[in-house]
Amino acid sequence: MSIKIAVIQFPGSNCDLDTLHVLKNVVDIETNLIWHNDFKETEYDGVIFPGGFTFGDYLRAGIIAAHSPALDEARIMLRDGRPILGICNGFQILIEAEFLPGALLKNDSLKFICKWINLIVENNKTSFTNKMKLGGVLNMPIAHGEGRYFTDNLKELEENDQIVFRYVNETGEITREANPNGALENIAGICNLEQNCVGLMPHPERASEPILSPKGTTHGKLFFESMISFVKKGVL
Amino acid sequence: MPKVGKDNNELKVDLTQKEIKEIKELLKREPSLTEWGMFDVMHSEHCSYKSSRPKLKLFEDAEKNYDYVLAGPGQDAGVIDIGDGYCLAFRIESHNHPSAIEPYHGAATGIGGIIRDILCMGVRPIALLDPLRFGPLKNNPHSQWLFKYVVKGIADYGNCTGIPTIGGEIEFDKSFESNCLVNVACIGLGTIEDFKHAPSKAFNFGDYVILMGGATGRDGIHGVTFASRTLTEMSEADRPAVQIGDPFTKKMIIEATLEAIKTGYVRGLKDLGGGGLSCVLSELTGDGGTGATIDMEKIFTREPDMNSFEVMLSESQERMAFIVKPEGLETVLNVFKKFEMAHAVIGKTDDSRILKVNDGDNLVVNLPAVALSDSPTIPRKEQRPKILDELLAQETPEPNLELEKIIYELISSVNICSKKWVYQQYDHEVGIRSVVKCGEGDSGVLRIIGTNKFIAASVGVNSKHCYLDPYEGVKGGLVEVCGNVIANGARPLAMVNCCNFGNPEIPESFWYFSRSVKGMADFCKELKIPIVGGNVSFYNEDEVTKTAIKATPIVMIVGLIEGKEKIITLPFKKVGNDILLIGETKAELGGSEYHSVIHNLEGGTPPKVNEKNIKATWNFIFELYKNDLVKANHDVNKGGLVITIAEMGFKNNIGANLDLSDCLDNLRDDELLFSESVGRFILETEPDQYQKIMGIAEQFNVSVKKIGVLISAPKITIKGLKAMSFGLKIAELKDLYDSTIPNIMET
Amino acid sequence: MLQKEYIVELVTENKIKARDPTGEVIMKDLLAKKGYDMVTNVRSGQYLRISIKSKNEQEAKETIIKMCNELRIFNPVTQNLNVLNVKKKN
Amino acid sequence: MLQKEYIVELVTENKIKARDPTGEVIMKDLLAKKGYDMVTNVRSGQYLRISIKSKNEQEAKETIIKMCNELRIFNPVTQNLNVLNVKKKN
Ligand SMILES: Nc1ncnc2c1ncn2[C@@H]1O[C@H](COP(=O)(O)OP(=O)(O)O)[C@@H](O)[C@H]1O
Ligand SMILES: [Mg+2]
Repeated sequence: MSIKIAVIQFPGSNCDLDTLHVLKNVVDIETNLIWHNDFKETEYDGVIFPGGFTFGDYLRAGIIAAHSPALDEARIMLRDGRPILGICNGFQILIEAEFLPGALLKNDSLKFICKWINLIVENNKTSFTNKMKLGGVLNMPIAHGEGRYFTDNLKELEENDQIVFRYVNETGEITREANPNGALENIAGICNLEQNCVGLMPHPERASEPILSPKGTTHGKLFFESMISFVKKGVL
Repeated sequence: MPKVGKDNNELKVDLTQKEIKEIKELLKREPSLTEWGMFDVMHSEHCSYKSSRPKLKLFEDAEKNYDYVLAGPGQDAGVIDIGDGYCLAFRIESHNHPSAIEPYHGAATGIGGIIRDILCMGVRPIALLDPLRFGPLKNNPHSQWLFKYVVKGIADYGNCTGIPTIGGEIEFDKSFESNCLVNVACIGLGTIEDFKHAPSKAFNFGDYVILMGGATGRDGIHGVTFASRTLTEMSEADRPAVQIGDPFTKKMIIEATLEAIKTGYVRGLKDLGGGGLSCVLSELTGDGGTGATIDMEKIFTREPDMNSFEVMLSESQERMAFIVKPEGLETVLNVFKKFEMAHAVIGKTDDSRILKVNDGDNLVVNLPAVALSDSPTIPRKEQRPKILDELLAQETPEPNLELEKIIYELISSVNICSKKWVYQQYDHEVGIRSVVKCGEGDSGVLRIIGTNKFIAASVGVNSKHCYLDPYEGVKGGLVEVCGNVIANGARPLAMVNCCNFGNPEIPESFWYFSRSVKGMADFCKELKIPIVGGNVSFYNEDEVTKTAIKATPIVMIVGLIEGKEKIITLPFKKVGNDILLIGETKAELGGSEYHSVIHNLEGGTPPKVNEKNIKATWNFIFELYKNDLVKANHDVNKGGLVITIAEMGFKNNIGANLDLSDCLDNLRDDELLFSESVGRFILETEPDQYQKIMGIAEQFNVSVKKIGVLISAPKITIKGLKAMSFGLKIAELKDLYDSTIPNIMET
Repeated sequence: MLQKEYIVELVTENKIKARDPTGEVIMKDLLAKKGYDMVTNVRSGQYLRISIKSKNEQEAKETIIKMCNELRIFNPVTQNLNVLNVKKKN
Repeated sequence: MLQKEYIVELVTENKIKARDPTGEVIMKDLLAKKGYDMVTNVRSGQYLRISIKSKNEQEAKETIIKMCNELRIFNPVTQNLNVLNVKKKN
């Protein structure tokens, strides 16, 4: 079965080529880079919204891109259960387009932060985490200025198993020091109720090749391998 | 300032009476006001290099002397061939004056400008670097304000455009109190084909001239004249509104430009920077041997009723000019439409060699294309400052503190401590090329995807050394910056520089410039490093106190690593391995951090460079690399050798037992420990290779001393000095190293 | 019917529960600086001044509010919208 | 003397002659594309609402302006400071 994935390119996307590189050359799946106005969902088994500063992040990160026709196409995929991933700015777009609940606010420090952090996997059943170990710790970089996750419905998220990742220290403990941006309950990534749509602030595409990782890990690759297996099985 | 024009239509210009006379003679008429304005900017120091050009002639013709140099000085950026069909473009530029009054937008638009310089070589910008200078940071709200917002300006602009900032360097010194320095460098990567498709000239007749990007506004008129004077010479009211950076539009310009070049229909392109349309149109046609007729009404403006003077001189950001083949007009315009970038066909090239601008029925500009770019030079006097004799004669007092306390003091110096507070605000990984990231090595190392090649880049100079001896100081800067890329396993390939000095009309300031240029030229010739570009920023001088900044001829080196296994990193790796000191330590404490932090001294004997020894050291290191004998490498500079060793131990928490008795010769303890003699490295090597390494050292005639071994205890012990032996805790050193800047900036 | 031009000023700001780091930092800087202990609170927001063609003030305001809701100019989970002022452009 | 509490609202924004990329993009890439073509201009700014104890309105306003200058809440080279409103807290 051949799989075809779309990476959406908005004005101001800047991790689009990086994501394309990893999909094509590292995990070896057919992937098209598509200008947001030209995206048609029918051809694709999954879609990825890459990082960047769409429309300069003016007004609020992700808000202007959330109004692009590409999101209308993706909404069809959301409903019929195809995998959708939002990385960093892509996550912000999915939040603003209401694919995912909550808000992503300015970092506590009011500063952009670029560094490697650790994540704990809290849900390994989603379309992008099914190859991960529950409670496993992933080493990945973040690079954002507006990544402080906030929601009114924490309880609901917890009950529905929608919290996918939290920031932790090296030994896997959820601590205040491990929280880089002030996110509520250290939340780094979430999914929708149906678990086919995942958004997170860290960058899996930057953590998929040993040469780029301080510890030589390739935890980012697991996201894309999970997606492949999800598409192949066709069900969660 | 002389006035030109007549009646009520007068203009104050920076031109000299001689220039005014020559311009009238050349044209055989009175120029229009717009034309006067164009001559004024094009003859400004910033555009014309009128003071510096005679000296810059010392730089050899890199394109002629090095077969891998594709573009040398004089172009928007230097370009080198790195094999496999790829080329690199790189350049460095200053944005000092705007940043001193508006640090955020000043720094941001500096990044914007340097990105355009790289883009117009036809390649994708893939990395930024940012050497900075500020006044002392502690208890200094003004310096903290500048520092905070310069860093934020660079971060917001670089991050948004998706270009990683992979390195930089910072010094704090009181001479930069009222004139901070914000230099920014950019590296671009593309195929040689891409580069060939994008010459910065209009050499064909009948091509379209297209303006793309931001609208032309009244902002920035006379920005270059601003950069060509001292800050205090201009009153508040004179100061042009510093431009607002718009990184989003810049990102779209990058993508639209690269896609337009890929169509094959672009025949030339150039970015609009200082001097705006005047500069671009005259250079495109002047350099191409063509002429052009421009229709001013086609130029889209931000405000209504802009006159031709304003339109031709506006320095509005985020604009590019394209020369497009007639048959490809529609294809190129479609690219701009896809990216929703404003654009207009504003004219056509012809064979007249004359630049004409029509404003409706009025011919407002009618000038020989080369008239503007052929500006005169001004010979400047140079004079060695008298105070230097006194400074150089300063002696080092006996240390008033225990050696271990001094080391803790030094590692907490803002000039030595970690710059993580800075680079953590920069997205230094976007583009997934960053293999050795900020803070992990002496240089930034990027992979070139699709090849097994890596490039390393580093930037800087030691301003305190240059203050005492600009000739040796800039050579020392080159040794250090080359040393940084060598430490990561790269061979230096080419250099660009950014000369930051005081007022060139003052002979002492001009002397510093002149000696620095000579130092660069001599060193690069001897070490066979082509100089492929540069930039000069004068007038960094405080008019009130009559003090210039410390001479700061920043140099940047790009080097190449041929293979992943050839990358060397800084951290110590394995307990039990040897620590070797390469190169000689001399009593060279002049301009050192030790002098400044512990003795509050600026003078003394600064380091000198012996090119022969440097060459031997480098060849020795390359030979060790070839034989895979080096496990870690870090060059020795600010603070001296213990600081270097401490930095190498931080990551893996590895300590060292040092015995320095072999190095002492007739040096004092403080001289041995804190000298900043250039061209030294600390290597980690395996004990069973020691004999082999010493054999190679002998062959290359290089000083190599085993000064210690790596230990698992997290401490550094030092014996073999005249003083009693002592120990330092790695954890304490690291804590001081990491917390100094956050403590100042966050509380 | 003849349309006039109006200027609508509006502010979006974080709800209390979503915190306001910008305001907090200014407050902290103030406390560190002596002589400003009369300041008791600082809140920040995003200000927009929108010029709009409309029949009358009322319509201008309503259009803007509708637009802000429809286009999520503010995020209802974390932000409030406040129209400060509507006036005729001169 | 008895002090009262005042609320001062202010906005800092880019000078009118300078560009405002945020406003431009909101207008061009959001409002115009979504059919709000009756909007003719958008300018953005940073809004602050500050509570301050003071003798009177005038003093409250002056203190705040001084504070904004001293803390460099805005840079007069590129920005304007506009006090929108001073009122007594109730
Ligand atoms: N202004 C800056 N921007 C980005 N990175 C910086 C800056 N200043 C320093 N760094 C990074 O911090 C690290 C240490 O810098 P520095 O102390 O100047 O190096 P060295 O040890 O060669 O003297 C390097 O990775 C450097 O690139
Ligand atoms: Mg170094």
